[in-house]
Amino acid sequence: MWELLSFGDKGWGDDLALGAILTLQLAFASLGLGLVFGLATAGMKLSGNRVLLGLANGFTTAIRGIPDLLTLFLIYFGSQFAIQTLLSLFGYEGQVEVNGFWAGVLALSLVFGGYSSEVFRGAFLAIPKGQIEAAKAVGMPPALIFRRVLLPQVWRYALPGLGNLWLSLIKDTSLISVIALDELLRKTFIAVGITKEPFLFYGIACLIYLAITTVSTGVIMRLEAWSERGVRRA
Amino acid sequence: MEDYLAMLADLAVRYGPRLLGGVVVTLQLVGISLALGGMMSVPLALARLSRNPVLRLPAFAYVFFFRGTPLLAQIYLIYYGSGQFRAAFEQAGLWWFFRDAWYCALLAFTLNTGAYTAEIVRGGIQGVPLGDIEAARACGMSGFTLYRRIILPTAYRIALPAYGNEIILMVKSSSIASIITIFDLMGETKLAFSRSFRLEVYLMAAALYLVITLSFEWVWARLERWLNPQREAPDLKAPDLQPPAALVEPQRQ
Amino acid sequence: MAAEVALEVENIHKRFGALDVLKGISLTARQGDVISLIGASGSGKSTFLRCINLLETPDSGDVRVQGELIAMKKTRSGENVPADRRQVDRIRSRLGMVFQGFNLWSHKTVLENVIEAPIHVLGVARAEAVDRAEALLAKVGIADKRHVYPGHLSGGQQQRAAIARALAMEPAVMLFDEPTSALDPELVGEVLKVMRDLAEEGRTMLVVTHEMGFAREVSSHVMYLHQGRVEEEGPPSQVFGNPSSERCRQFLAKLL
Amino acid sequence: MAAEVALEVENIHKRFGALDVLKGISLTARQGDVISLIGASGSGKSTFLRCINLLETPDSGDVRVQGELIAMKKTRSGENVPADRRQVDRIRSRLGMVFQGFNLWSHKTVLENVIEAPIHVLGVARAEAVDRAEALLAKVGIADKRHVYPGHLSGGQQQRAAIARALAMEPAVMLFDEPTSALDPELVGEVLKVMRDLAEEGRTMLVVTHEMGFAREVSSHVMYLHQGRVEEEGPPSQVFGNPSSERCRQFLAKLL
Amino acid sequence: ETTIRIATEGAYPPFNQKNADGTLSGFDVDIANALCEKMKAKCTIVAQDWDGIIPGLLAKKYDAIVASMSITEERKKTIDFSDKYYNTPARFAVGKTSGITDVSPEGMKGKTIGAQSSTIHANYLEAKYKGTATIKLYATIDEANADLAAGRIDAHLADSIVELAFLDGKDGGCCAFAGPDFKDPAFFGDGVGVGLRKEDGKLKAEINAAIKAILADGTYKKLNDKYFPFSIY
Ligand SMILES: Nc1ncnc2c1ncn2[C@@H]1O[C@H](COP(=O)(O)OP(=O)(O)OP(=O)(O)O)[C@@H](O)[C@H]1O
Ligand SMILES: Nc1ncnc2c1ncn2[C@@H]1O[C@H](COP(=O)(O)OP(=O)(O)OP(=O)(O)O)[C@@H](O)[C@H]1O
Ligand SMILES: [Mg+2]
Ligand SMILES: [Mg+2]
Repeated sequence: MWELLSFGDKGWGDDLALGAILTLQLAFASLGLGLVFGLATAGMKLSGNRVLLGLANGFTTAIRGIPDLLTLFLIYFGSQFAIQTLLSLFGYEGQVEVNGFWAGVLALSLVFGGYSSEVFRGAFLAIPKGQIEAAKAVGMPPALIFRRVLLPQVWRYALPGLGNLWLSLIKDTSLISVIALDELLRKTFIAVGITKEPFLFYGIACLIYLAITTVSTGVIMRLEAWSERGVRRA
Repeated sequence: MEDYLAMLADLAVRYGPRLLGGVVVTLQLVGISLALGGMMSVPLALARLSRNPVLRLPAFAYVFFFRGTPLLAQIYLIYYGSGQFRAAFEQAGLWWFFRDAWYCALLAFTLNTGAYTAEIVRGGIQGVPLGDIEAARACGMSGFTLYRRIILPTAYRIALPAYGNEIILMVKSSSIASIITIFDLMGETKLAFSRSFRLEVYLMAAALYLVITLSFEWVWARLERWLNPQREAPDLKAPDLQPPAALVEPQRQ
Repeated sequence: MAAEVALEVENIHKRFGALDVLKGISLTARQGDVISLIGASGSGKSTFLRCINLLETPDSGDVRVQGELIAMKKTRSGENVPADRRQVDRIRSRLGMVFQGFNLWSHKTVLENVIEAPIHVLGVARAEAVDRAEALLAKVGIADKRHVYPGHLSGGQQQRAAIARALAMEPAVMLFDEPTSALDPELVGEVLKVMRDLAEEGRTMLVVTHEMGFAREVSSHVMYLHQGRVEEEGPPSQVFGNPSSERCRQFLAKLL
Repeated sequence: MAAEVALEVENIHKRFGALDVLKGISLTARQGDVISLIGASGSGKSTFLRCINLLETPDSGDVRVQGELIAMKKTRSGENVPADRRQVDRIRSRLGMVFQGFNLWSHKTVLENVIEAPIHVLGVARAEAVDRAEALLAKVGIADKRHVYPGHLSGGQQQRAAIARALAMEPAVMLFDEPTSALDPELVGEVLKVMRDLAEEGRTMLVVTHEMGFAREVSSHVMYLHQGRVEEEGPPSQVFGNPSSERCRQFLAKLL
Repeated sequence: ETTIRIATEGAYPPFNQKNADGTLSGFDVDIANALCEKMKAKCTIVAQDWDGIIPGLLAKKYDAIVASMSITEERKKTIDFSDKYYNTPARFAVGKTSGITDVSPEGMKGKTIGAQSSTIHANYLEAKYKGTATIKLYATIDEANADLAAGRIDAHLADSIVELAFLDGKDGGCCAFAGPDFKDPAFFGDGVGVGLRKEDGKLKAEINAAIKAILADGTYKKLNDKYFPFSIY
């Protein structure tokens, strides 16, 4: 058993580790981009502009309603198809590669953005109105209010929800395996196929996920404590 | 163009009935496991909040494990794991249960959604305003009556949006059952795709999922309004009443 | 002959961690007494009220409601806890409390708020509970609001609903925590009128208040708390007219 | 010779949907004036104050701060909106507002709350802003709390921090919305003392208040609002001593 | 020199597998390399999950699939295939305690039989055994074998070569082959070929020529014997 898990040509330890690293890379990249999508979509929902609101709601409904796997397929294969077709219209027949990693990141961050926009929307609405009025009353223009008053405070209300989404994002990265990226679950799957030791490897995969989640939960709790600086708890 | 339409019609005729069958499987699996998981969730949440470590720690470990690992791995370990230890299960007289993929799927889904729902209920219970509880205590309520009459009704109302999300996520994650031979909507879709290799099959499935999700959201909005008549005419100056933090719950694989 | 003793509190002590909030407070309320508790913010008024119905557990001291002592015991770790939870529930049902923030149950209408405890704690039949609740709501002047949710009531109306809820338990003693602090002067007038009516009916009341007007005119006894001790007490004429404590004199002087 | 006019409001109207809240209110405040606004709950006092710095947009009427008219225009749908957002921001920075709920920024310490706007709106250098802020905090008596978050302050301390924050902008006019309604009598005294000091310095102030004592003793002018109209106004001696409006007389009579 | 990008699955030993050291090996991989050598082309081989393998080809992520993909009518609607490069029969493996001797639809009445989903074996079961036996579909062969060993299914229809590896392995004692080889070309098609885009007729011709060449010069036999004790062509 130890040989199976060793690092090196015989063992799967290094493969699992690489898979876990890729999983984390996918998750972190998607987190960054997803936060941007989420904030932007929430901004559209709160803008008071009906067109933007409709677009943003449509986006959220689609993301929530459509299986994530399909989102991924559409982005990865669909986009390559679209780009290729577009280019051939201009007479270019060469190859374009949609990078698998970034296509995966784009798909995951759209999903993260769709869900987190609701978290952000709720969080912005939860910031007491008086905080904004106090800023207006000293003459702050909207952009300054957003930067100095809203953005630093929105995390307090959004972090619990974002924390949940982060945990799910980590597990969601396993979808990426269908586009030829060897993340943790696909590495596990391959190892099982070759070694015929499903329980060992699925068990290990579970433990790795648990380790990631445990660390994440710790960090999220720290962040929550930080975001609540100055707030007295009942 | 006409060719394409003919191809679509052909796809619909060939795979449509199977996809609809998948919808039925999805709804059954999700419906039953949500009902069972929902029943587990309240005692679990209470145990999780208990001051007694004998109750709290196992509940915590349970919730932590089932939220922290992919559902795919959980269902795999339950089904194929029990298969490996068939003799032991036969001796314990449990094999009839674990032999059946449907029961195993139900078990895994129930355990999983039970853990998620317990967290949602816990959030709801902790969200009940302290004043409401103190007012009840001051009237002489305690224990079971206090929970039944004041805490849980309020907690459910707080938890409702998050629980709505949980249900939608369960509908989407039921596809995982296909690795133990239970083909739900997504399973049937993948099967149809692996035969036809037409992305349109996925679009058909997406349409079905959207129908399910949208009709569910419609029902849910009505349920929320029915349960919260006091919100019917919202105060214009009041902030949005949706509990924001617990709004979106984790998905599972 | 003096009226029966409705509430007797003896030498209550309470600390939160390092903070010694109540340092031995005693009080005797006979039936029909209206006792006002005044004092600066943080002097322990709310804590004292909450110790009486055991929303906070006092570290030591006795509480007797209509002569019945609330039995306490020590845990192994030395904490003071009620010996019998059922007794506490029973006693609480004889102490009506009106919270500063009202604490109406927001998912129940006014009427449902009022009948909830009589039905589920006292076991009164529903029809009877409704009858009594409607009479009470009429008495506090919000009978027309009985099917409205608390969120749609004005502050003064919420306050009166909370009073009706407390009265529905026919409590021996009513505890009021700053019943008027968040109201505008006109609503303050309304609420004080209801309380004055209750006083005239002969209810025993303990009122934490910042309304010196009320303390002076309605109460039979005023207690001035300072840093967890009773610094001054007596009939209002004495406390307001001729306080013996220097500290109390200062406190009253600061009032405009 | 009369002092310069600091704030001039002419014939403000404001409705919320079907509800006509302000039905034409005018006011002139000269430098050093302290004007009290009194009236029942819902009479439109807060709305009036908020119309002055355009937290609510008035439907019609003019606001002039130190002679500068806030330019308004009509949208195509007939709404009244400010013509120039930048002008509004500039004017707001000359109107200090102290909210009823304080609205201190909870993620910033007291000092950070006070220096925020001078640095980011007026462009004052940080060191200078800090110096001035510390002087102000000392003046309102909470210099020792400068590195504390608002959540850890008592009500009176929060109130004073909010005043310091408004003063840091060196506003031409201070607007106070019920500065004492949630405080205990002693804290009320503290806050009123700070305001009285400000009055003595010659600040122009507009104060919505339920403290008749303050209105009577500190203000130079009292306005009694009733259902969106000025029902009675004049020097305190006249409004309190000999109100000409029957309604105002009733209102004052209800106060204990 | 042209570059040909080839995809394989990497989880189907002994035909293709991704090893612990990250390399790809197996019969498919060796064949692919041999073909490239004959075509004098430079080849890169990537591992690609089965679900995405045909979309990837269509999206031009790679140019050919050498992944033990059977040539079926259904797939031919979307992609093209070269000539077959091997053809192995399908066969039932049955549990020794299941008492199955007759593997015809009548003989399997009331039994539960499994196959890997989205394979020709699954299609065959659904066409012939639906109604008489209960059919269960698995994501991988291994899982179907695991359930066969656990007694959840009575029989498993799969590629005989792959199944042989299971029966000879450590968990294979439970079960044995039963019944004849299945070769019905209507279902099992024309064997396994290289998957190609429809418009790449030139590549198809080159590959067909290369297959002929390795069969002729003995390269194929050498590779065949490296993995299997009998000819699988
Ligand atoms: N649960 C608690 N934990 C720690 N300290 C507490 C707690 N409750 C109250 N205190 C502290 O005990 C002291 C007395 O509080 P209490 O609420 O009784 O004051 P009060 O007299 O009612 O004041 P106010 O007029 O402001 O309501 C305060 O210093 C308060 O900070
Ligand atoms: N944004 C709003 N939308 C609708 N109605 C409003 C809004 N703001 C205020 N009102 C209504 O306008 C009226 C005047 O409100 P305002 O807050 O000005 O009263 P006030 O005199 O300050 O009362 P209080 O003493 O209770 O603070 C009230 O009836 C209130 O319900
Ligand atoms: Mg108090
Ligand atoms: Mg107001």
